[in-house]
Amino acid sequence: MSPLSGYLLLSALLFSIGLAGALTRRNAILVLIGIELMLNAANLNFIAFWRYGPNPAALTGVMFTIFSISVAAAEAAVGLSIILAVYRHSKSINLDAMNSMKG
Amino acid sequence: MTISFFIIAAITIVGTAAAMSLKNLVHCVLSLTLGLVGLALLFLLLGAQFVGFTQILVYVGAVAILAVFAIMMTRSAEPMTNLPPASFRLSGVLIAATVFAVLAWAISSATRSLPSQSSQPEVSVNQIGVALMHQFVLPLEVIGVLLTAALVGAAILAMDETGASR
Amino acid sequence: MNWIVRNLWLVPVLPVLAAGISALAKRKSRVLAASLAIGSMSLSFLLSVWAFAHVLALRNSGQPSLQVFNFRWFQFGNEWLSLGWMLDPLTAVMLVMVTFVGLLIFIYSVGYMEHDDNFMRFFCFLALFAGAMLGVIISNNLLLLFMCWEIVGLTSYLLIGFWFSNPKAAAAGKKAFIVTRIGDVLFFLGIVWLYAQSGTLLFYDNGAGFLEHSAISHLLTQTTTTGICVATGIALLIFCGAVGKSGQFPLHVWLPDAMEGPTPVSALIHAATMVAAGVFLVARVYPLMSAHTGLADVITTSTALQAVTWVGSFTALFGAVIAVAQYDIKRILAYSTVSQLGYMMMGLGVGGVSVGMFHLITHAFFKSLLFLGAGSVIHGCSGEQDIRKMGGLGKLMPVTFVTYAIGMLALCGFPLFFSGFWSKDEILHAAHTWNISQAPFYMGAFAALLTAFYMSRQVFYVFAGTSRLAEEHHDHAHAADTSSHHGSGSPHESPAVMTVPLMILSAFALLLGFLGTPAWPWFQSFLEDAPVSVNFGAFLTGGMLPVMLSSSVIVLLGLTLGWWFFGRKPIESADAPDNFGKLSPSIFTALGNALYFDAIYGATFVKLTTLLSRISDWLDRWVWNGAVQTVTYTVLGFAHLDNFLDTNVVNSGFDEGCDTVSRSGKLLSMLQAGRIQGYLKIVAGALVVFTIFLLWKAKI
Amino acid sequence: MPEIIDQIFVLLKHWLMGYVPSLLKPVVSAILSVVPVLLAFPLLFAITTVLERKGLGRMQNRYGPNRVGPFGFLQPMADGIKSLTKEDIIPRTADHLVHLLAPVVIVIASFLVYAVLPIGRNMVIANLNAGVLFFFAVGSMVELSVFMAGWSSRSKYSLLGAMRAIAQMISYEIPLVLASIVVIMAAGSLSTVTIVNLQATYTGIFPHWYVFTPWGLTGFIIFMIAATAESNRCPFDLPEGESEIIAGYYIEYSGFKFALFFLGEYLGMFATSAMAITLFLGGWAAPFSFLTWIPSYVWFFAKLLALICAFIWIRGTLPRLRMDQLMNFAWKFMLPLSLINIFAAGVWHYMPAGASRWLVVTLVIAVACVLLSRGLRRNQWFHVRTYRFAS
Repeated sequence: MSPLSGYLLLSALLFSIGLAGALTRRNAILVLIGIELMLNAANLNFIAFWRYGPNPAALTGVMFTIFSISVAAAEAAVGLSIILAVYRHSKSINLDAMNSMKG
Repeated sequence: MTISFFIIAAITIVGTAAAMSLKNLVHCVLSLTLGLVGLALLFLLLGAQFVGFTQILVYVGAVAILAVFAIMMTRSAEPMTNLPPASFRLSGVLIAATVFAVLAWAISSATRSLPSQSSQPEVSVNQIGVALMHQFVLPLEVIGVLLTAALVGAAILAMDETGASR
Repeated sequence: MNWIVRNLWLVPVLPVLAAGISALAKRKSRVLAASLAIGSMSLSFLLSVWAFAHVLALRNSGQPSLQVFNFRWFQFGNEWLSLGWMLDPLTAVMLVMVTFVGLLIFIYSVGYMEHDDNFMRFFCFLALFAGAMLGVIISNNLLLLFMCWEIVGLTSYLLIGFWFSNPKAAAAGKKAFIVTRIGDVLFFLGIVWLYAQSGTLLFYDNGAGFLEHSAISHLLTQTTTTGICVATGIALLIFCGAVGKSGQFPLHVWLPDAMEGPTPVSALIHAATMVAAGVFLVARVYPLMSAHTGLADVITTSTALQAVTWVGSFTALFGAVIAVAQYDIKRILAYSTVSQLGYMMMGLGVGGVSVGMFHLITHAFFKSLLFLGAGSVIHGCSGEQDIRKMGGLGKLMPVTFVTYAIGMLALCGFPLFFSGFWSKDEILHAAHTWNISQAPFYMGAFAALLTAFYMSRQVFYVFAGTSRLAEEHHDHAHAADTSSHHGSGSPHESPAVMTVPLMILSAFALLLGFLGTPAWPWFQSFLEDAPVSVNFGAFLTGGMLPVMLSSSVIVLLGLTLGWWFFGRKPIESADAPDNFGKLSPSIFTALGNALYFDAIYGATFVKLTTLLSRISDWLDRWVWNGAVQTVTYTVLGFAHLDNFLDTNVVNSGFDEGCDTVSRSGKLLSMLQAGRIQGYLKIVAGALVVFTIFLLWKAKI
Repeated sequence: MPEIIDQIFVLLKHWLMGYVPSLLKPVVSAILSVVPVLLAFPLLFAITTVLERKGLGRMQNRYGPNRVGPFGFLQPMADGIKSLTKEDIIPRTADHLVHLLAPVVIVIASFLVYAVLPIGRNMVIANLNAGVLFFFAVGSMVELSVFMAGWSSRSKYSLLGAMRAIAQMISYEIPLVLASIVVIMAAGSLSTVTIVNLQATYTGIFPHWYVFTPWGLTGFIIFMIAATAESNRCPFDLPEGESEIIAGYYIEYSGFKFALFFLGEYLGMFATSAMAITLFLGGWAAPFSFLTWIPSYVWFFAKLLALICAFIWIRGTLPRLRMDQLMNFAWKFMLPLSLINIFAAGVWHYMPAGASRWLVVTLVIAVACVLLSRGLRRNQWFHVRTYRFAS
């Protein structure tokens, strides 16, 4: 097993853990955290491919990760403030309670 | 495939798995922090020093604190009593497991075509800065705009409505 | 490279800095705002004079007077975008003109805006405007020019709508912004096209700029699908920007309305500098404008320049005709500005850069003089702007009267001693020798006659006879241009801070013409980098003297006509019909309403837009919504049918079937349960399916 | 000879490493680098506590500790023994694991930070490429431990204190980082070693410390104010304000855990001071070229002690701020000023050397300072206190 596939497997595992969390938990904050985890798994992929890729001098993977981290930070900020707004509205952040858009 | 990789990977997996499965939300966030620190260590191991430290700074210093604040403000620090039904949880775990299985299959079947081990690339912060300011300056600006918009948007969203109308 | 060339950016940056600081500072410090704006403007003026002297020195030592400073600004992937600034005679002249006129108007504004509550905001905007305008002048890149151009447009909007509590002013600001935007969109299209074609937006870059030979000849070889040469197409698009900003027909409608702004703004922006930016733009890209494919001896004027000439000459005539029938002192000047800008465009078209620019410079001085004089009159009359209600001010405001008369004579082009004469005469002469058509010459000449006529009409209305102000003064206490607390005393002379700039400007209005007489065409040769000598013989060559004589006659005729109608016997009352208007009241009313252009636009373009939005609304309401409704009703119909069958035909037998239907409906509704996690599960499932599909495909 | 004294610790380590089998070399090398730091700074902590108590005592017109040992200098020993032998009280409702981990995390984070601080010439544990970033990244972990302490105690006071502390630390971390960016711009590197080496050169007898430039001075002042707030010290000590929330987030801690918190806080203060020295005050470099014969680590600790004394002095002098004042000051004064300072530093780099850039940059910063402080005053930042019911 090459080192790259080890990192890829780890990243796939992290992704699945994040996905499992996002699918099974009812608390909106935890779902958001699960999504963050999936994003981070993707970051690990970028870095691993940059490290073992054919042209590490191009820095593309590193750049992608830096931008992805900033986007994730923005996402976390906006997501958590949406959760706060929802909580103020319905006094709960249980995802089951957020079904007023249900058809 | 060094011993340090396995240790750090174990830390990461334990941290993230705990973050997704513990009952108490604060514990979840704390173990998430552990997992993300492990991820940052993996970045260091891969030679991406700048990204690793940025990861710690952003996730431990900002996102985790933000999540903790959100937990405190939504009063969800106490363990939840009304857990979703077991079938719901089981289906989610099953789907996640399937995803992992498929991805692992994909990775293992692609192992032959993956590039073999190369030497550790030397990347200094200076190079990253130069690349950010020249080659990637447009994405940088866009990220700046995005962060500003997110900042303003988050502030407006989180603003108390009664306070805002003052 | 010389210090001044390297640091030319200071000229626009200083006023912008002043604007920024006064925007940050506390609200009440008037002294700070005024001294910052005036101080930065004086520094810019000194630097401009230095730059001018540098260009002069270069010229005298025989070196090329064009100097550029470029730097890399931005990288897109692997492409660089360069910006830069340049110093050439055109830039130097414009710099000195803008900073000098701007400085005088800043000083004047201290007096004019003394009682306004938003004094600081005013100076902040003014300084920002000055910085942006200077940026337009020095930039060596069409994109940088466009950015400054847009800031100029923004400040123009802000300043026209300065008294935004007055709905007319707010509407005028909006109108100016939107109308100029029409031109600017086309201008921007031109920029994009140019970048796509030539790969650079620099004017001059040691042979690589798009105004230099290689790029232009490349542009000339390309043709579009419609058969127009690319160079011409781009030039026409850029000219559209100039049309919008310089108030050329058909986008002139905003300029008269812009007079709702404070008078110093009208003088600085809507007479001297900003509207001249369009003319300057055409002059700047003149190599592109004048590029043509034909052989030199067959066609000597490019299509783009012909368009410039025709638009310009028509605007010149058009503005002058409308100005005849206006009653608002500033509106007359506004239409006069439209007309004179048309003149400049015509000069550029028929005679080249130096001809148009000479009129731009002289016009900047005498038109700002006229506006400031009008401002002084308005200030003296407590905000009254209707010339019918003035009269007799010559005795009450002697300094204003004398300076105003000088400005008026300069605008009319009174022979020999006034700057307007020389610059206008040059344009007429160039038009006379134009080889395409003689029509622009006759249009210009007729416009000159009208100019003399309407200016004398205005002067006789305002300054001659006896004051008609008192009769209706109280009804007009809240006219637009008032700041409401000059007291309601009789008309009075303005303070020195306002009259001194008037005097300085009138000196320039008198003397500036002598820099560009045919006998000693220093200005023209300065712009064209040619040697200059005193040669009185120039009057005799090329039909110069007949043109001069005929234009003198035209001016005198115009003035006499004005005297005949308005000066012969004084106007008695404010309500009396116009002496000239009595000849044909209907046409006069039409002219007074600016030939109903606003109404026409309102009836066509605005209506069209409204109609389009109505159509979209209708489509949305009836077609799309109708389709949805149809589907809904179809489904409902089926449901009713089902209901009917169920209840009436086989009530009990179908219970099982109904249960099946309802169960499947529940099953389906689980897909749309409003639960994010349900959706997420589907996404994950899709991921699995796609990965398997891709792998399967890769295996095969 | 001075060189040998200067490098004596480095040489000592090399000499010792010669006796180590090659297999163990990385481990032993790390231990030999880390252990002295682990010993030196807690010792400094012990000295500082005495110094602080005695100094504050002098300022408040009383004696400090003077019973244990000569002049009371063995007081920290007594304190340490006392806290070790005290009963470790854990509230019954507390979250035991988190309650235990919080002081551990703060001490670990505080010690980790020392990895990138150059204590002397060639004396740094890890010369990281992104050293400054490492410092701030690890420093941000302190916030987490503060939260852990405050939340796990299940006490309103400690939770309130923790929230206050986190809000304050996050607010002041931004000016802290922005103030150090000017140095990074000037040095073109994030490596602390490079930054110090660049400052350790001399023009005539004067060194090239960044504090001797207008933007450097501004940055240094902003950095020190923000560092005071980061380490929760007076006048920014309202997270642990004794009179309001009776010691804030570590109210429920006792015995050795409390001592660990205390240690962590002081280590954090030393670390930020050391960072300020590294970034602005030339690190281990001597202030004059003729003083370079004094060993570099002596200079480093001399500067560090001077800054600690300044901290003590400030603590003895200034009253505590109110929460809104604290936040206003961070977001409306420090943040814009540090941004303008970055701009000024950029102007400095693009202008030719000479008096003109001094003038321009000083002017920019001064104008910004004046305008921003006027803005603060307009919002009645300091005002005469009125008592609604008393008057």
